[in-house]
Amino acid sequence: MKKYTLTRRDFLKQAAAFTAVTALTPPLLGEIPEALLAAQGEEEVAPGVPRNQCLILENPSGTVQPADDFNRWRSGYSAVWVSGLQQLALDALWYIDPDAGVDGVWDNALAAEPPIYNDDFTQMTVKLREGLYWSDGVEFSGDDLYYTVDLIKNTPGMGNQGLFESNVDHMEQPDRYTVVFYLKKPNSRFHAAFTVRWGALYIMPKHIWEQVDDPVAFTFNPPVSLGAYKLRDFDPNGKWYLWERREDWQRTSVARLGEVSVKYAMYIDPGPSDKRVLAQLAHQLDVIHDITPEGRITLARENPTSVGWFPSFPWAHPDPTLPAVIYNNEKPGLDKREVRWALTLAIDIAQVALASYRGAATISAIHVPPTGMYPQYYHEPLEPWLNDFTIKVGGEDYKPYDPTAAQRIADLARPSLGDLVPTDPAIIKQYIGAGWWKYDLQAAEQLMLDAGMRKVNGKWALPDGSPFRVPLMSMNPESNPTMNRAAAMIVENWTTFGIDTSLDSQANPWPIMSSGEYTANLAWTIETWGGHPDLFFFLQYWHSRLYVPSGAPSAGSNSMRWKNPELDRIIEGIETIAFDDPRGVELGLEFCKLAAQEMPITPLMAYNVFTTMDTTYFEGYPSIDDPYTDPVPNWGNTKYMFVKIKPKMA
Amino acid sequence: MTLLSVKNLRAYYRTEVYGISRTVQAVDGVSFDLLPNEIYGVAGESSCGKTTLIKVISGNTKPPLKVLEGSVNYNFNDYKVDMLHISQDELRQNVRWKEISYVMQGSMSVLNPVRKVIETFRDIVDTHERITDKKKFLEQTRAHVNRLGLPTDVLNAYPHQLSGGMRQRVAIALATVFQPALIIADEPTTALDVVVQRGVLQMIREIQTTSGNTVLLVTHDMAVHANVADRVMIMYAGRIAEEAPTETIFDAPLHPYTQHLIHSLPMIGEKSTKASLKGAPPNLADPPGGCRFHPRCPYVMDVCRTKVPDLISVKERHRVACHLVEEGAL
Amino acid sequence: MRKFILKYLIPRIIQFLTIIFVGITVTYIIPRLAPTDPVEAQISTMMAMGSSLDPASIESMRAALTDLYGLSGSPVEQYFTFWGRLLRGDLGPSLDNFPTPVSKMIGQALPYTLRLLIPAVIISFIFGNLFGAMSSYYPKNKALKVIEVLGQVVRSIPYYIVAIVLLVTFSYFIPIFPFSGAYPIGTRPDWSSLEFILKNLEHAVLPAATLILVGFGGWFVGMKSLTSNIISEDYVVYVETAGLSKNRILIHYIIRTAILPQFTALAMVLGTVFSGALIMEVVFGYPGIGSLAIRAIYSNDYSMIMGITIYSIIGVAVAVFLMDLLYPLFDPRVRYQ
Amino acid sequence: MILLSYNSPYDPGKSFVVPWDLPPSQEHLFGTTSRGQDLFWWLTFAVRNSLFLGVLTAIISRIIAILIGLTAGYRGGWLDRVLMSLNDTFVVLPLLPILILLGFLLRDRMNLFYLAVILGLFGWPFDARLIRSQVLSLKERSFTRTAVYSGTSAFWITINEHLPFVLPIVFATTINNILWSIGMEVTLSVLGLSDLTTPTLGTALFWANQHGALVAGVWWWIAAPALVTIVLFLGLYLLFTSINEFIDPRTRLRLIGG
Repeated sequence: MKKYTLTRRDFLKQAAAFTAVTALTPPLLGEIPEALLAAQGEEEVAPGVPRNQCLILENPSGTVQPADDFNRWRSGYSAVWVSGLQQLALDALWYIDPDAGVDGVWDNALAAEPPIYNDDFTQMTVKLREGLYWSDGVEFSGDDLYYTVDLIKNTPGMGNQGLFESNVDHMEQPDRYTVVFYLKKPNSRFHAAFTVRWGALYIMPKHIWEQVDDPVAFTFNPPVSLGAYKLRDFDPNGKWYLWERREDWQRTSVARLGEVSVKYAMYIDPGPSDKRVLAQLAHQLDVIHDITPEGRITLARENPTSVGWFPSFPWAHPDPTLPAVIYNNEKPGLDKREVRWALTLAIDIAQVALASYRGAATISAIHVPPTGMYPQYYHEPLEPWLNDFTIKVGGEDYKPYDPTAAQRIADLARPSLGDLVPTDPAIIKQYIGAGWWKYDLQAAEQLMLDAGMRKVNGKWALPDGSPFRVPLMSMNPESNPTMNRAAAMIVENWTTFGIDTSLDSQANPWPIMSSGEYTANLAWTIETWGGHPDLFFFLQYWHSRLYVPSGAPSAGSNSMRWKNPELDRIIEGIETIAFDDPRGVELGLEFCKLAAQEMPITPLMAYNVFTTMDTTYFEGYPSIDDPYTDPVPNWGNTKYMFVKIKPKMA
Repeated sequence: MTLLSVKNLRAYYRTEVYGISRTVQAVDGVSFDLLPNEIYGVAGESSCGKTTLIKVISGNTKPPLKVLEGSVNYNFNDYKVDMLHISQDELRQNVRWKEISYVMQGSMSVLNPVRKVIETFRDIVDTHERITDKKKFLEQTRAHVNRLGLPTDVLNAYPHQLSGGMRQRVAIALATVFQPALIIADEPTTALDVVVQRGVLQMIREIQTTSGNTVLLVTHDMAVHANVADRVMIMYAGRIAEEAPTETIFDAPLHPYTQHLIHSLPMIGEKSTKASLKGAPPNLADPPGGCRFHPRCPYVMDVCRTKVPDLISVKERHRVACHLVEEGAL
Repeated sequence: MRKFILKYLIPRIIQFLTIIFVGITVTYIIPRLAPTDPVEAQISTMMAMGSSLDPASIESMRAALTDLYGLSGSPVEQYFTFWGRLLRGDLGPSLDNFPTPVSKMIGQALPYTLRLLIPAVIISFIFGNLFGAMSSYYPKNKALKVIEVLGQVVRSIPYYIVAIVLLVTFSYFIPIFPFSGAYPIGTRPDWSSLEFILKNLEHAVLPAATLILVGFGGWFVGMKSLTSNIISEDYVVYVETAGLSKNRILIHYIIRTAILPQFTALAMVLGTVFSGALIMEVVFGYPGIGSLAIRAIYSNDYSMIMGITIYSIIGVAVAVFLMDLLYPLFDPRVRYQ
Repeated sequence: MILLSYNSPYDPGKSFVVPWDLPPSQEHLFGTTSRGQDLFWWLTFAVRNSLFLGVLTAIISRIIAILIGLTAGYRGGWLDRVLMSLNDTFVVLPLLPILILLGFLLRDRMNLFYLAVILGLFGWPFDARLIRSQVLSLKERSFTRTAVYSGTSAFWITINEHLPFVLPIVFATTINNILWSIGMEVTLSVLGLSDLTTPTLGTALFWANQHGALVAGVWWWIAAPALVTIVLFLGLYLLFTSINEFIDPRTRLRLIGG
């Protein structure tokens, strides 16, 4: 009898070899037998933690340094926030889901009900849930909320200190579970500070913090949880964080939505995109935050257990963020609407979609992201208007909208991706988006001439003949190359059109954007709630009273320095109505029409995040068919995944 | 009985650089014998082939140097060595330093600058007679050094701490650790000042007398030969011009070149200026035909330009290669 | 001895201080010429990360941050404050991980880099020099010629390409080494556990190999050219004639003298090797100074970049200085002059 | 390959001119990229640009090295000490963080030309040291002394008498310097800190990484530039050694036997 035995190490080596080979040689497809996988699941990822009970997620902020500092409230950003801290351990008053939500878009988490404003928006009353406990057994109450706001308001060096300092006059606590905020001036959106859409003000355990002398220096180690998990162990070098389900998870705010069945969760730094793909091929990484489109395609082809937001092309979860070509509206030339429109018509969106996302982009012609609930709120209602929309080109009406853009992208992607690309027009519309602006160099040329621009030696110049240089800055963080790839393609498009341009790739473009030290820039200034139609999330900064010229840091997201009286009117309208007022959507539609006419920035597409989940050990991830939340694992909102995800081998 | 017999030795440098081959006829048909218990001087201008000759007879023939023909045979008390065919191992084990040692040209710098003198002694002794008893080695070395009149301190010094003369003496001490049959001394006094030179030469002389071995003394300095050598060989352009006992060479030189060398020595009380030889030593890559000295010879004849003169014995122990001698003109 | 101090030590101390002074001043100036302002970087990053900020509140925050980051006052004042803090050993807080001190974070990452860098440099130094000397001593040896050409080629290839080739070859195609980190995910570093140390070694093989392969050629060629002079030195020819064994000559006579300038060169290349380690750590995800530096670069963490640059300037300057001080121990000629 | 770039049927600045992701074939020697470019033809431009950078850097750093090396070596004294202190400082400075910061500073103006200038400004110290030591040894030789006694000005001694001896060293290290600067460009480009729209060996790898070429199975996009780099470096290295052998009087001497 020939006995065939493998030691575990040998097996792992072979499995790794096997997966690596399959990754690199597409024709050699194969599957690892189920029996072997089961054996692999008994592996311990840490002492006492079996692999099949531990969900392994990517911490997209990478390695956490310093690793032992869990002070989420200090000013600044730390990679520790998204190492499970804000997803699993902390909790906030309200959550707005970027997608449909487990039980609706709005969730009252720590709060028992939505915020209660008085008529002139100078008072906000918060009623809290009862029966929630901190992980050390202390009960959660209004004292914690009161203490948190009070501490932050009065401690310089804490994040958002200015926000509370400038808004909150004083607070009252009529009973143990109620806190009333008295505001210094009317603010109909004050609750936004407490509402998680990615992150917000998380509540501190008063009984811990009140013993601390210096809250800015305090490291909150080990963190005391209000969420369903508590910290079990972490790497002093910040490569991994291991969280363990609380014994009393039923005394936390997510318990009413379902059973928390994942016993352990580990947030790790898996390295760059290619390494993440290999890790998932080896079933050692359950949730990838983001990878290159090519990596996603490889997973789609090689690893049948990998799933994404869309079941096939373009797979990615579209973040409620709108990458756009942002023009500095103060620069000579770009201060003219015709020029901005000409640059828009000189972009071939199909090529940009191919170069950036290999076609796996969700495009948007209007100035709100085509994600979450927004297509229903904005894109679909505006479709007829867009079809008839005209601008003046050479004195004549010109229809710039191209309703076939998404179809074109699908057709161009098909030769290389084949059946992965959907054919049903309805699905294409849902996945890739609807139309975009035409690629029409003739019209663009006419628009340039209309604006008085001249062509000197084959390059466009300002009316006085001086050079018109439009270097395109792009964001090129370590983790995701798609924006930079899009920008490179636009630089190519514009060069073809005769624009003097170059690619200015920046690892961190945000400060440069803010100070206006750029001409054109591929990044985003428009972000939304995703699930909720209120546009005040970004429009609050766009009013002309907050206008800051280039050279000084812009107020919030108005880095393109756009000001317009009509825009001011729309913003003022939104400010004075309540968050859920249906008139908000109408004002939002007006904003979209205005922005299309003025084209202060050219909207491109959703920020597609190739979050990829492996169903080898766990199932129940969110998707377009069950959009209960956003799977992108650094969002605070992903805490809802943990009531839906179930281990396959219990 | 001879210690060394060199017969018709031809040793050339052959190089090929970028396809151009070049041959330097450094030693061209040299024959001579060394006898036990004598100091044999080799004289000649620089690049006359002296150094090459030493290389070959001491078994240091390395490319591009190549021996084309001839033989080099030693007889150390019935231990016979064919230097051109001996294995490297045997040469290293049994011949080097035990039978033939070497006091090099520029002996000032033969000592490793970053090691103490004793280390070099240890390396050399250990190579030929594995040191098992360190104490004994130290004692013997000290005794050896003292015997040669050097203070024991030199052993613990670094070379740069010693004067040039002292270093040269140390080199001689190194060369004589094993009482070899033959000591080759290549320009042992060149870089030293006159006073120190004397001391060093005396030391060589003394060693030779006490141990009765043979010294092959190579130097261009005729005065040195006059002082210490028993016999002298004059080389010119890779060939022997003349060979004779020292007195004969200095009293009755036959070869015009030897005559020139002798006459150019300063004499006490002499007033006239020295006649210098016209021209430069020949380029051995392209030597003149016939007698290689003919372009510079004051007595040049037609035959000198075409025919190589044979080395003929004019008397016992006196050989010379010159057509003048052959034809009896001298 | 007094002469030694005056002629040898004092000039070297002056040189040491000059290197540090010039280096650190340059390091201070360059980041401040950059177009971005750390305070704005902070504010913008926070907004990009989704914190809702009331526009009016940004101002008060900006003032607080400027004060906290020590960026108030004229550049000259900042410069003196900077030196003052430096002399107290305080490199300021990391801007990206405020208020953790830069020195603490560097202190944590440094051992990983050193544990990799020092053995790698020593190995490449020893082998490069040994083979370099051998290749000039045995000019006919075919194997040495092949090693020389390979060493030279690899040496001139950028660290990044060497690293990626090794990674792809030995982690992807022939997966015998792990492709990331210094130890497996889920394992806590425990330097008292043999199992952990073995795991760490396994992870360190490829990163160290990168540094060794690239460094090797440099030592090789340096040693070869140094020894090519030495092999014709009198004292080498002399002991050859004296019949010493080749190995003994190679080690005690050739390498022993040629190694001296190599020690000085060793101190000189540390700056370059550091740059290489930076890239190598990025490719292999190794948690040292390089990874720290890259993260600081991506987040515009000036004080961190500056801290790392200062550390490496001081580190290299100290290394050079130490080498200079130790040099007389190896070279008796200097000792007695 | 440089010459071939002038015959390229494709404009390297254009994407999607050929079908993408094609493996190497007769039609596309090195295959095509995920951006629809023919890799072979694209790399002809890359080699051209990288060499341009290398040569320009070498020229600039050579000029500085000669000036500083000759001056320090000849003048000696305090000037020598100051220059060599500066020299050693430049040797010690960790270049990469500084280049990265300069990359931030120059942003899109960081084109090949500026990069060459910057690298040139940093690439001289090793050679300056070498030249200085050469001059120091030349100074001791008799012809310098003769020239000094005959009243020739220091400047002319330096130019007339020393430069001819120093030039061989300069040539010998040129290729090393070219290789060094091409290598630096690759490093910076891979980090995304150079002019990314200009084809170079570094940007080839950068865009390959940006398109996840490795996991996408488009291995030729990584392999071809890496291979071309290695071949280029090997070629330059062999050129370097043969030039060196030709120039170095010592080697020559040894070869012809002296």
